[in-house]
This record gives sequence, structure tokens and C-alpha cells, in this order.
Amino acid sequence: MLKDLGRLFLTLGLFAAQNALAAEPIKVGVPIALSPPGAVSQGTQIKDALEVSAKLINDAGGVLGRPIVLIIEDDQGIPEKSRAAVEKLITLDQVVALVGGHQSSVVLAGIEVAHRYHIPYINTNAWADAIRQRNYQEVFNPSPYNSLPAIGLAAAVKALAAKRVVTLVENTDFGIGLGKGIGDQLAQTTVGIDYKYITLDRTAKDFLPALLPLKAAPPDVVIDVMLPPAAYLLINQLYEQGIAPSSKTWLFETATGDYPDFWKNVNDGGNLLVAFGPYHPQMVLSELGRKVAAAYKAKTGFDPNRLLFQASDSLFVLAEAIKNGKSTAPDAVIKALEALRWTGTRGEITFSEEKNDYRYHQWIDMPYVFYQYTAMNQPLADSRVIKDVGRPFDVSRLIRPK
Amino acid sequence: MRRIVDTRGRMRTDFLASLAVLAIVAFLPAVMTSDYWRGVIVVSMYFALLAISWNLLAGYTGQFSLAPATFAMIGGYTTGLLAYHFGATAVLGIPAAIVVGGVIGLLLAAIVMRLRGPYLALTTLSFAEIIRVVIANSIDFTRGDLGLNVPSLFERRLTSYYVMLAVVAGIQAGVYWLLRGPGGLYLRAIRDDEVAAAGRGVDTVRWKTYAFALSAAIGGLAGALYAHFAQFVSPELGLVSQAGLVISMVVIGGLGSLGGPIVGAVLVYVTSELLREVGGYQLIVFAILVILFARFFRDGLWGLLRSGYERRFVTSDVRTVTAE
Amino acid sequence: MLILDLLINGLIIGVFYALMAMGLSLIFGILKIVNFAHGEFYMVGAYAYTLAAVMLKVPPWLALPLAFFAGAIVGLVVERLLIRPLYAGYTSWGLKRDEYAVIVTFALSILLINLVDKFVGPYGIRGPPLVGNARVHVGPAIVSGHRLVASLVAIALVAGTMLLVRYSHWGRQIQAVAQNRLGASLAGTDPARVSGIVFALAGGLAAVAGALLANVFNPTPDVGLFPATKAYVIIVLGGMGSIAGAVVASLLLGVLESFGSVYISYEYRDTFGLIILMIVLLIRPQGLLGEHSREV
Amino acid sequence: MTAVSYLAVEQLTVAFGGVRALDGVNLAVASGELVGLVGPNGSGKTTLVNVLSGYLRPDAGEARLEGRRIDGLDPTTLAHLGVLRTFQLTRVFPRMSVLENLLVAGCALGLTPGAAEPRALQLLEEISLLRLQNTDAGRLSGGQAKLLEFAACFMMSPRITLLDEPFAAIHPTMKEVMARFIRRRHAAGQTFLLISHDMPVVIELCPRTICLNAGGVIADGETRQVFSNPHVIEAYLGEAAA
Repeated sequence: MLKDLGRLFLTLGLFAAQNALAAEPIKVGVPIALSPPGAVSQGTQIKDALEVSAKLINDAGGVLGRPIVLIIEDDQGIPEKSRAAVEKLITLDQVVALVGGHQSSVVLAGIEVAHRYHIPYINTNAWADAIRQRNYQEVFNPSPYNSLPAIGLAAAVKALAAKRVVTLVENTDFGIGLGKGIGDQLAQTTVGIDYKYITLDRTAKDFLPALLPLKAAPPDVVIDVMLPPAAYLLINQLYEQGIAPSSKTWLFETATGDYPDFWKNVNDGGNLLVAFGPYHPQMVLSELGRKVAAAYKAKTGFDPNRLLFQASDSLFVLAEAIKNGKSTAPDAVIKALEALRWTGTRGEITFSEEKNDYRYHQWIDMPYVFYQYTAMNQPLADSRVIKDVGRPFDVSRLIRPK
Repeated sequence: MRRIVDTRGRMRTDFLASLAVLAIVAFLPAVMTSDYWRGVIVVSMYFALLAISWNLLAGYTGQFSLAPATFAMIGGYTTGLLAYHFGATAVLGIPAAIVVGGVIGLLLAAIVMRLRGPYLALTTLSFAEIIRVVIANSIDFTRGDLGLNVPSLFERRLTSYYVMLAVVAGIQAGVYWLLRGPGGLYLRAIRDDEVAAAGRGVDTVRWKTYAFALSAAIGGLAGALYAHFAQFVSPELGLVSQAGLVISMVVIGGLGSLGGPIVGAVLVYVTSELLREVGGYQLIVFAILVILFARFFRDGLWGLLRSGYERRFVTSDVRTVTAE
Repeated sequence: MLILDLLINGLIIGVFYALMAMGLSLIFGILKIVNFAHGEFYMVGAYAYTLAAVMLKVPPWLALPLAFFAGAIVGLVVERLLIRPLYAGYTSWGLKRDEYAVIVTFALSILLINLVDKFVGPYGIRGPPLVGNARVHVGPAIVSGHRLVASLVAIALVAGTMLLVRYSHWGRQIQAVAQNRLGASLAGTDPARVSGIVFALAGGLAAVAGALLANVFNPTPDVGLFPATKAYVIIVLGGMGSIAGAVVASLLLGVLESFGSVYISYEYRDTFGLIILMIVLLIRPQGLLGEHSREV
Repeated sequence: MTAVSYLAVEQLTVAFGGVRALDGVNLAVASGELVGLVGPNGSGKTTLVNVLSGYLRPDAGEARLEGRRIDGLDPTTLAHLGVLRTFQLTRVFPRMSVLENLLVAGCALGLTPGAAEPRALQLLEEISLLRLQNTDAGRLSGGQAKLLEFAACFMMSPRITLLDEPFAAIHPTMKEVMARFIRRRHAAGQTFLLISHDMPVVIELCPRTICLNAGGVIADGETRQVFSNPHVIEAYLGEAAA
């Protein structure tokens, strides 16, 4: 209800801006999950972030003197719905590009449509390498990619000298991809590690049946590769069963720890959890990054988080590319994006040309950290950085659960 | 001037009227140039096929299956998997989808043959869920929840538009042909009173099996066509809520009438696209509509239109019985 | 001690299934219809509990009965508005009884889910636990403290309901109507009133199940689908309309799923019950513990 | 004497749980007979008809039609063998027109729609429902429905017709139409087994009557004698007393 009113006012606001600038707006499509079973909290953060960024751009006079208008479609995190949404945005709303995409399976369906209509698609938060491996020239990835945490986690496992590692992955391209990826990295870096990943249904409610065997034979490391709300259920059930975090078992987490509603849904389970973070408050931000963070805090009251920066980077690189290419024509935008070398919220963004595995059109050297919560309800800022940007995983900083 | 119309006469009128509706749809593209809205109509034709197939089973045979969407999913995956694993084209995929759908329909018929009312509903619901869970979890074979990309059939949207329309018209004609013959009598007899039908010599087992298989085959065809149009299939196609959508279409359009399913499908789907802008109230609206129709206008929109028409042109003795 | 864990958790889940299934079974018993909106009674309870506790800061132990009443009221309203026509002079050849029941309860479920999705929001909110301590050691086994307490409450409710149906005045009326609607009404029991009672009771029980599990399965608009499907399986296994049967079947299913998902297949665990349901209906349409009914 | 064993029932037994609804029933009906089947409530009349028409499997014993075993066959098969019945609670197809109700029966038993229609219209004429041929059967009065259900048995001339309480709760004039119809068919050589509570009608219509009690035959013979048979009187009085 309110959500819709909000959306209504937003559009009105943008029309105002449009009239102010008296120029035809640049329509940007935003297919994201705003209702279940999608990762709604992701969708909402991305939505807020994009709206904040669009406002910053428009207040600064827009792009080529034209305002950016976001056209948001709820895809419920369902590939089928996303396909339809992207189709609608392109054919009906005639958007010049798509941003905000998250959840790999959904994006994989979306980029097919974008590719068919040859419309640039900027992937905000879909990690699956499969997206890059399609080698679609329309698709650009300022988002994290599975190989990034995979490499980081393998290093961490090695540093911990862990022998048995179990990854719990959601049944999506993101989850399964990362589950396999970690295995490959472990195989390369370390010898003699007993590794397996268990696929969980992200719509399931009760994971105990899958967890109890772990309880019987506790591994050294459990890695959670799920998205909320499933991730929250999983973390709670892992804790309540005394599986992890525990004196025997570390709990690692890849995509949930820095969500604004993390502590609302997770109690004791979150304490002493070690998480992968494409962003951490202790990271140095660019000037733009600080501006965005401030605007976001002002709008939502939430502290900045990785999705904020990923989302605004997606919109900013698009705006930048249109500026440089002096056109919204697909080919011009794509060319400009490929040539782009520009400092975003967390560092200089470039898209690799190398058509190899996860590399194509990927911002490869994106900064990331590992951090550990050392108390319940601890703000992200106070959490302890275990692996800082460009540094190795520092076991000595970890606190072992009792 | 008023004429007396027997049931067959009424059926003919219904059939012609439904063709008229399709004719209107055929002329739409002249005024409706947006590719998107043409796409919407294509999808509503997909739902029309499902609605027809379910109406044949529930409306005319009284077999209240909750698995109409399941056969669409089966059809979609048949052609999708053939393409994914063996690179087969639609030319093979679509017939395969019809056959596989039909065969699984036979299987379901065998399972539910002795079941009625709530038992039938529960069993078909379980059947639907089993198929969906299996497809959604056999990740290595079906890519599970992630869905499957399916090669497109026609480059031009207008082609898909008219092909889909033609298929609907063809199926509608086929169903009409079946219903106006003795087969139609047997199915409706089974719907009204299976026990009595058997006692009068109707081979209830055989005709129920036909109904299930036919309905399932149509569902398979619909799913396959949709998959090639959308170029994507996922277990979403078989969700219980999808079945709910199909049922709503038929109930609002008119359960057990020839035209109801088509009108219901187009109306419900197009409205839901329009309401989408207003932010997802469509399902609330439809749920309420369905309850109201089931409660007060049991013959649906089509029934209302027809009784209006007959009150005007036809002597009263065959008028629909909603009045009671 | 894997076996022990599986057994305990299977039984715990089973008890919650029972809360769902008993109501569904009661409804089927007196009206011979399946309520396809039963999962939404559960959902209503889950939200009533969580919102009361989180927004209004009602202590969990008070929010619990609150949830019961919320569910009971919804059940009562549904019965009055939608189910009455089934037996209160429902005369139409246009739409048969079963069909009406399926359509209406089906639509009702879609309606309730989307109403909540719209007006409360799609986010999962975690219900507060009934006990602070998140996990307790029972001998060798560790169990979630909340689950333990919740299941104890559930056991009490299940037992209470069974006693109520068997011995109380209302209970006897319910049995009477279930056995012979006409006879009961001749004997001076008002079937309509009994149906009202049954729906209220069913709604309440399902709602409490939702409330008790709100801390384990964060309530979302579609949270009811999963327990409802289980309840369908159970009433068929238990013999449609048999309360005791439903309870036994609930525990069986809980344990079966718990073991099956470890020893047979985790991915396909949700199909076990459904497959059994189909097999049972195939060989014994009246369910495992149900008794025969004559055709002509 | 093959005629005697036209319909032969031997040691037929049906048990529901502990209760024996039919307990070793023996009876024979000759071709062209019109036999009344009477007995107090729960004596097993309807159960017998349900077995003969295939709606119930006997637990023991057998039933033969012209020497062929018919017990355990399903209703459809039996209908095709010419065993047709009506139901105590009338069963018509409510959402089909009166005409269609007859067409179903005709086509199902092998008539082409072309051949079935005139036959149906003629029957409707006979039971004076022609006027209502296009009305939904669900809107007929109880009596009209019974007549329709009855007529449906005669789309193809049956081998034997089992009538379960055809006179129950119908208007006297309807009763007359029904009785006339039965008499005419009987005269034409049709075989009937007629369950009825309505003594006068049975006495008037049926030359021969069989009386069941507690699942067994207690009297079988010329109708008036059966009704004067002490066991029969006692059975009915017993019921009255109860």
C-alpha cells in the first residue's frame, strides 16, 4: 500500500524534475525483487540506492541535460517473472538500459531478453560466473562474482588449516556455482581437504533434516551460501542445534552479514560469525562514495551497505558511459562502457575485455574483506576485520566460539 | 421473433459466439501496435488453452482436477529438455509435448479413477506438487528452479500471435465437435451423476480416461507453445497458484460453457497486466471476483450474457437455471 | 546421536502437523469438504502473534491466546460468509457442492495471502521466542529451547482438543453431526451452529500452530502453504474426519520425513508424504484409519 | 423349464461389517414375469437390487441371467446385458435436458443419435413429458423425474428391469401413468422386479410377490397368498411394533 504510494510520489517527483529540465528523460529499467519468494531485502536496498543515486545525478543537471527516470518492475526473484519484466521494460517502456539486477538465476533469464533486443544490462548483484560465461556484449558486471569469495574462502580455509569443510548452498546458480567454485579453489590451493556442498531449497522452512547429520559429525568449517530469508532460518537453526558457530566449527557466510535486517532476524547465531564483505565501513570510500552514503542514510536511516554501493555504481557507470558516448544508443553505450575507466564509490572501475571464464565485462579487482561479529546486535562498523583489502586472512584476529 | 432452442442449438450459438470473440482478437493487432501488448494477448491465448482444457475436465466431466497448470509445465519441459539435452527443434518438441502430456494424463486418470470430490482434488493437488518438486529439485537434469532457456519458434511476434490464435480456434472447434456428439452426452452424464451414468450403460471409466488424456494433451501443447514463445520454462509454470489462476479464469468466464474459458482467460490476464501498474492488487481483486461469481453468478460472465440473450430472443424453457 | 536427533525432531514437527491436521479433519468430518485455505489460518496466527509481540510489545505468552482468537474469528467469519451456502439451502445445479467448496476456499487462500502481502508487507518478521534460552541440552541431545517449549504447548493443545471432542457437550454435538447431519438436527443439534464452532476451533488451532512456529519459520504471507500441504496428506492418511487418526498420522509423517530426508533423499523429502497420500487413496480411498462409507 | 431360471439367484450373501444384509437368498424369476419384492425396512430389498445391478459384490452365492453369471459384473456391463434399474432416490442428470437424459441411455447402449431421438420422443410422449423435452431435468418434479428415470430404462428393450420404489412419494396421477406404463410393458413381455412399500399397488400390479425379511426369503408366491402369510404379517407387525 504505502510502498505503492511511495512509488507514485517518486514518479510524480521525477516528472517534476523532467519538466524542470524540460528535456525528454532517459528511461532506465530496474527489474528487481520487491515481493517474495524473491530476496526482498536485497531488492529494497537496491531500489533505495538507485533512487538516491538518480536524485544525485538529476540534481546535478542529469545526463546530457536529461534527467534519469527509473522504471521499476517487481520480478519477485522469479526467473520467469524477470523475463517478462525485462521484456516489458524494453518493449513497452522503451528503456535505454537495465540496472539493478540481482539473484543470478533471475539475471540469467533477464540477460537473455536484453541480449535478444541488444539493450545494455548492468548487473548489480548477481554473482554466478555463468552470467559472465555467456560472453554477451550487452552485459556488464560491477557486481561481485562467485570466484571472488571462492578464492577468498579457500585462502581462509587454508589459513585455518581446516580438514573438513561443508558448504550449504541454495538451489540457485549463485549457490550451486559458489559451492562448486569453492571446491575448485580448495582443490587448487590445498591438498587433502574433505569438501562437500549440500544443496538446500531456498523456499524450504526447515533445514534440520539436512543439518542433523552435520551435528553427528561436526566439520571444521561450515559455509552458508544462501540469501535471506532462507539464510536467516539456516543460521538460526545451525546455532540452535549447536552445530555452528561452535567450539568445533567455524561458521562462514557469504552474502548476508551486512543486511540492514540481519540482526532483526538472527539472534545468538550471528555472534562470532565470519562473513565475506564486498564492503565494510572500515574501507576507504571515494568522495562520491561518501556522498552516496550520506544521502542513503538521510533517506532510509540505514547505515551504508555493499548493495548501496554496487547499485549506485551500476547507475553511475551507465550515466558516465552515456555522457562519454554522448548518446543513449545501445552500441554507443556499450562502446563507452568497455572504454570506461572511472572512479566509483569504492575504487576505480574498469570492465575486462578478456573472454575467459568469469572475466568478460567484469570489474575484476573489486575490493573485499572478511569480518567477524564479536557481539550480538553489533553494528557492522564495530565488527572486526579479519582480512583487509589487499591483505591476507589473519587468523590471529579471530575469536573462537566456546 | 422468438425461437425455441434445444441444448445443441444453444451449444452452436455458444460456439459461434466464442469464434466471434476470437475474430475480434484477430483484428486487434490493427489497432494494437505495441509489441508488449501483443505479447500479453499471446500469453492470454496460452491461458485460454489451459482454461479450455480444464473446463473440458471440470466443467463438462465434473472431474475437479487441481493440476491444470502441471500439464503446461510438463509440456514446456518436454520440448525444453529435448532442446537442452539433444538440441531438438520445436517441430519435434511440440508433438512430443502433446504425447507426453497425454500419456501422463492417462496415468493420472488411472490413479484418480475411483476418486470423487475432495479426494480427487487432494490427489490431483498432490500429483501437481510431486511433479513440480521433482522438476524443481532434479537440478542436474532440469536445472531445477533456475529454469531452462528454450529456443524461439518465430522471429516476428505477429507470427506467434496468429499461430497461437489459430491453435486456440482449432482446439475450440475440436472440443465443440466432441461435445455435440454422443461423447459430449456421456461426459456431461458422468459430471451430473457418475453412478447413474454407469447404470444407464455409459462406460464411465473409458470416457473419464479420454477426458483426462485429452485435457492433459491440450495442456501439454499449451505449455510447449508458451515455452517457445517465452523462450524460457521454470517450475513456476506448475505452481498451485497458476492452477488457481486458470480456475479463476474459468469460473469468472463461465464453468461448463463453451465460450467462458476464452473470455475469462483474456479478461483476467489482460486486466491483471493493466492492474500491474497499480501495484499488484490484481490477485486480491480476482480472488474476490471468483468468490462472488462462485457464490452468486454460478454460470459466470458467459452465463450472464447468455441468459440475457435468451431472455430476449428465446422462449423460456431452456433458459439457464441460475435463477433458482 | 543422529537417530535420537532425527526421532526427537520428527516428533516435534509431527506435533505441529497435528495442530494443523486436527482442524482440517474436524471440518471434513462435519462438512465433507477440504478447506484449501487452512494454511492461511496458520498464517493469520503467525502474524497475529508476531505483530502483537513485536509492534504492540505484548508478552509472547499473552500473544499466543491472542493468535488463537484471531484464527478463531477468521474461521468463524469464513464459515458464516462462505461455507454456510453449502448446507443452508444451497440449491443449484450450476455448481456442485464439492466444486463450490474447492473454488471458494482456494480463492480465499489466494485472497488472504495477497491481502497480507499488500497491507502487512512481504518481509519475514521473526516471532519472538517463548523462552529466552535458544538451545537446551536434553541428555545427549541439543534441542532448540523454543521448539521444545512450543511443542510442549502443542502437545497440551492436541490432547485438550481430543478430550474436548470426545467428552465435552460441544464435542458430542460435533460427533453427532459428523456421523449423521440430518439425525443430529432431528435430535435437536443445530448443524449450522456446530459448523461455526468447528471452524472457529480449526482456525484457532491452526493459528496457534502458526504462532508457536513464528520463531522458527519467520512468518511471510505464503508461510501457510507448507504446513497446509502436510495437513492434507495427514487427513488422508488418518482417514478423512478421524481426529485420532490425524494425530497418529501427523507423528508418523513427521518422523518419516525426518528419517527419509537423511536416509532416502533430502531434495525429494516433500514428495514422500504426497506419494504415500496417492498410494493410500489408490488402495484404500477411505484412508488408513477411516471406516467404509456406502456408495449407493 | 429354462424359462424358470431366466433370472436365478442362489445362496446370495452380502455382509456389511457384522450385519448380514442378504443371508443366502434363493429366488428365480421367469421371463416376462412381473414380480413384486416386498419386506420391512432393512430386509435387504435394495441390497438385492444393488447386487443384481452390479453396484455391490456379493460375499457368497451367485446370480445368473439366462444361465450367465452376472454377480460381480460392473453396472455398465450389466446395462449392456440388458439389466437396467431405477433408484430409490431418483437419479436423473440434472444439468441435461429431459431429451438428453434419454439420448444418453440410448447412445450408451448402441443406438446412433439419429435412431435414439425418435425413440426418445416417443417415450416422452408416452410418459407425457414431451412438452418438457428441452427443460433441464433438474427442474422436474419428483414424480416427473421418476418417470424420466424409468423411461430411460426402455431406450433399448431391457432383459430385466429392477424398479426400486417407483411409487414412493409421487403424485397419484403420476402413479397412474407409471402403473399404466408398467402394465403395458409387462403385457409386451417385459420382465420386472418391483420393490415397493405400497401394498395396494403391488397387489394390483404383481401376480407374484417375494417377501424378504432379515436378509432371507420368508415367502414367495401368488401375491394375495404372500400377504396373507403369517410370517409376512408378523414381519410387518414386528416392524410396526418396533
